[in-house]
Amino acid sequence: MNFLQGSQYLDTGWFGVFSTLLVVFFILYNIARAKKTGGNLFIRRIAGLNAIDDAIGRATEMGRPILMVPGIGDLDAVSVQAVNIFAQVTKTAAQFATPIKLCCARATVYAVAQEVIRDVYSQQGMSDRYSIDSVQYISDQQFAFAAGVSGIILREKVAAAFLLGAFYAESLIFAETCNSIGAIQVAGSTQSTQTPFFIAACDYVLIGDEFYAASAYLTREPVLVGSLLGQDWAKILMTAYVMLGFLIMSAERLQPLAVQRIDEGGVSRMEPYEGEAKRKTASDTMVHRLFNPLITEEMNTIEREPNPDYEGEEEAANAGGGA
Amino acid sequence: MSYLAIKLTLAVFATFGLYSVLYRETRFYRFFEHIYLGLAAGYTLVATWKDTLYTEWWIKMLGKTDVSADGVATVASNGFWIYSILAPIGLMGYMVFSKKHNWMSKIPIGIILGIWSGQQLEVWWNTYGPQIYSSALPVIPTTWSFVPAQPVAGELYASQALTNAIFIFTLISAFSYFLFSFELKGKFLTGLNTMGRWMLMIGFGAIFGSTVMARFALVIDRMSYIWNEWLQGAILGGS
Amino acid sequence: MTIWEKLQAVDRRILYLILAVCVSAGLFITIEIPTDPDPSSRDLYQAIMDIPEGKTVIIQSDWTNSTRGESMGHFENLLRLLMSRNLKFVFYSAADPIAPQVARTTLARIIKERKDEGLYEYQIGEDYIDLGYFANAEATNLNMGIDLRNAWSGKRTKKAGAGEISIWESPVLKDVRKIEDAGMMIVVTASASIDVAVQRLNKKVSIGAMVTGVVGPTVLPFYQAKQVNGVAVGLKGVYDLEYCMANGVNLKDEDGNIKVLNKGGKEYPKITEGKTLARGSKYYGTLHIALILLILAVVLGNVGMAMSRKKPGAKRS
Amino acid sequence: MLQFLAQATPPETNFWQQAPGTTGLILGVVGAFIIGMLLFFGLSTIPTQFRRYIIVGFTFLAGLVFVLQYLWPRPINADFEKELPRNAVEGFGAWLGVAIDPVAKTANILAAFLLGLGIFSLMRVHINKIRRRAQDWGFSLILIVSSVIMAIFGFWDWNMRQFNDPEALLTSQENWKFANYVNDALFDGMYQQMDAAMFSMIAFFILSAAYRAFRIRSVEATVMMASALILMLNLMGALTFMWSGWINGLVESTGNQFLTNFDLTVVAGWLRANMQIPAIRAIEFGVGLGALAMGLRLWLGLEKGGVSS
Repeated sequence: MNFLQGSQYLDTGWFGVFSTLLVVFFILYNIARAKKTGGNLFIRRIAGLNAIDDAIGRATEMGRPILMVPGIGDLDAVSVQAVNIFAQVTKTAAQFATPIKLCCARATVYAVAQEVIRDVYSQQGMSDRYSIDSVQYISDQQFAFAAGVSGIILREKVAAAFLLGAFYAESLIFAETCNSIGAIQVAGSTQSTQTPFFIAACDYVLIGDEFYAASAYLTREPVLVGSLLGQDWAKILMTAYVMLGFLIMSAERLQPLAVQRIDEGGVSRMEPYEGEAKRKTASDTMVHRLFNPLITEEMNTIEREPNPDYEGEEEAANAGGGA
Repeated sequence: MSYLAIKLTLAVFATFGLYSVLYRETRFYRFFEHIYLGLAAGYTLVATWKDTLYTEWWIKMLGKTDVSADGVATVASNGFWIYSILAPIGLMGYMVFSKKHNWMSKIPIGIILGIWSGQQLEVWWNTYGPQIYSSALPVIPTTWSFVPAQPVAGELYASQALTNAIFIFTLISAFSYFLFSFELKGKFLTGLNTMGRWMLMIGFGAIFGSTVMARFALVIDRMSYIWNEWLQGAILGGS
Repeated sequence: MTIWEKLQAVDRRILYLILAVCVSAGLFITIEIPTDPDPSSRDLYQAIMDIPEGKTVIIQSDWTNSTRGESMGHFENLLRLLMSRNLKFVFYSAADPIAPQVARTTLARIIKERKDEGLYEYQIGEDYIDLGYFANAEATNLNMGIDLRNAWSGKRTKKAGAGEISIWESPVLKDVRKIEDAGMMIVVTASASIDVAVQRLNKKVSIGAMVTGVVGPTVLPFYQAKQVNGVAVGLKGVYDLEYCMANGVNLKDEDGNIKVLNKGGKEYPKITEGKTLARGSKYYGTLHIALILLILAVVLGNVGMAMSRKKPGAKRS
Repeated sequence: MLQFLAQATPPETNFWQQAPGTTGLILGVVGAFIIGMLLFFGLSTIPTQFRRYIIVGFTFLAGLVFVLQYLWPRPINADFEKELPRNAVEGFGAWLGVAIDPVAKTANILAAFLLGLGIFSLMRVHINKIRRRAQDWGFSLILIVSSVIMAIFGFWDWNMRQFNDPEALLTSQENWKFANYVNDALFDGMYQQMDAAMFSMIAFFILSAAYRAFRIRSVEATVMMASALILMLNLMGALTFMWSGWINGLVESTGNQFLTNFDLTVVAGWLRANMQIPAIRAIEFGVGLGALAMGLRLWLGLEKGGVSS
């Protein structure tokens, strides 16, 4: 393929692109497979999710509202996932006519949530129980949002709180405020740095990607279950990478150094080593080359016609043209 | 009283107002909470216009002409007129309140999510590729001694090898906790899973411990603001 | 209720009051505290000291007043360090529109502080450039990596005696064509914006990070994977850097003691002009008091639990 | 085609990039707006069964640019501002390189347009409270009044600085006018300080949470507490310093170099490097895959619930 000559997958080398595409394949393939079989697959128990019904039940008994907060992240997979979980919570709450409060920190997330929650009520045939004010936008600003939601928690005396999404520092404000009025909490943040605070202050915590597994767990929809299986395959792939990596690395590091890797000025080369006998360092290994591809001198210098439209400093252009 | 003293006094009152919720939710807190939410809403409006819509949209759409001190106008950037189509697309978001056409609000939402999703392919390997590589640590020592004061490049000392092995074990056992669709059977696998949870807890404890500093730093700074800047500087300092 | 049971269930408001009183009291006691700087902070000091003369430093300043307690100390240290080395710098924010203003105020204060000490006064356009705010960190950092001139196209700066000029004509950026030409990029942040910078730029420029204690744990994997060349984490990082500035690394003081030791590493000088021990030193002592209080609370709670369990028939909570 | 979304450095222009103030630009802006409005009304007549495809189509196209940008072969170290691409493949790669920025910014601009939706919701809730004279309606009034005042003075201040202050006199306080003072008092004096106050409140909560949670009840709670305590002790510089002095003394008297590993900083550093980092990494590996999978499902319109139902 002559026209591709000198063209490279820039930063990553082939290995990165290959791995990414492999993971994409795992996910899509399993989704397709699950669609055929109906998604009847095993998913391990996730304690935090089993607690959802208890929490709703408690709120119903006490006649107090349920609070849901999808974090303060922009509209992305995390917020959408949080809203998806809240749709499941709302489904149950709607049946018991338990009031809900969904507080958003982003107008975009608010739009999605409003749409989804209204759908839930109308699908359940309970549009009369839906109030447009169940979903509220509080504030775009992190701590104004925290102050506003704390106020709602304390004034409305919520009985159950679902704090699921991208939470940052405000996580503990919500969690401790809920705790101070004895609300039952199910929490989970995709920010691993906030998980310990939820563990310290909340009743049930979803750790890491239990959050992403939640909607598959709750709905058993083939697409989600298939995707979850695909993710598990990808996890096994990553584990295999780590295992093979450390095994090969261990073996390679025992070998004497014969060819050395030299990185200089943005280009690298492999050069025979003829000094005093010593072992390979990490950067001389094959594993290293796989993850940090060699960008050689010739890849880096390709002659092209100068751009006639370029109007930068003339010296630079001349120097480039003359080289 | 100088302007600075007035400003600092306002700030200190606001701080006490919010702090009062630590005692109980009172009307005093409610008063400051609602001021706070109001200011935040007003500020968000201003900031969204001046930092996003004006600079990223309005100026890009209409171009910019700089006028120098002696009155010579030069074009700093051209107008990118196609951006004006974004206004009607943004407007579609407002259809969320319409009973009939609420589906249209999903178009701008879909575009935002599409842009986010498209970036994930690149982000994934760029983030995790190097982390996988740096987890591929050697575990077979080349010499059976502890790390000396002057380590030799290329040698792997026994203690370092052991540490590496612990690192990999922690990673893999904790990662095994996140396998959802496989039933872990047998002593080894369930044991690995339990260990994984413990390792996670140790990690969480460490995060908690290191975060404590950040939180205390903030309260220390706030107290310094009240006592040093307001009381000592503005009130007693007599400025 | 026995005393042990009471110890297990102290009203939270009493704890809050004790904390407020202790922290306030701590601020009025100033003592210099000896310490062992974290290797990651020490590496950051070394990386900054290793920037070649005449290179320009890119500062991404992504903090606001809400994390003043840590980030302001970081930013002040960074400015003092760069100014003492006479390095030129540009700063901007990619995380928060308010951030440039906070950075500007702090910078003005440090410039004035140096002026009062009779040191060289940094000039806008000549020694530093203020690029303001860029919306969308993701796109900004991506573009900076692909084409710096395009990413910062159209930006202008004031310069004494020359009015407004293009940033590329100023001495600060005239030798910088692409990001690889910068001496270092330092991200002072209170958010995950460091992740984006690392993902997009770590292969192109040496990155240093000055982060809050919360963000710290997420940056350490990058540090360990050598994607980041040094990290100062939280208040300890502020003090660590001040300590390195005051004592150098592997540098013997008058008594022949090495205060900051880096086994097998080079010797780095200390900073001789301007302030070295500043905000970090003042807050660090108070932190000790707060931490002791926290540990005490945990210990008392556990003692209470253990003692009330010993009593036969005691209720468990 | 390749000029689309690309930059034309002034004074140069092209079809997509017109000089400011020219008829061409104004025609373009108005034309694009009209096309947008036509699209708006056109879409509102679309029958139900096609709606899903339209949403999925928009989502897919928006993401496609980034996927191509990643997968398209791009030459290393090419500077297409100064050099011409050698062939169509390079040309397209070069175009992707410049097109990515305007597309990425679209997300911000659209999100900014949608902000009004949130403000509308907030105002609706509080205006209703005032109208119904609901309990605490006075506070709702306070909220609305303070937001309006903040917005007015915020815009006023911005307007003065942006358009009526060519020499940037307003950067120093001596030249401030009434509006600048009010804006500063509200924003810097109140809003920012309330931000900091709210944030710092977490320190109090951390104390009560640690007091309650860190009890020796189970293995999990105990290991979590132990590692937290070690890290907290390590934050105390005075303690680590004394500890390492003691350890160094021991090393000298016994001659056992291994003891240096029990230095508090070393232990805490080891715990972080070999427990905290891999534990976080394991979580992040999972979360990253979750995000990638969710991204794929959203991009390809496979998510049943939520956005593309």
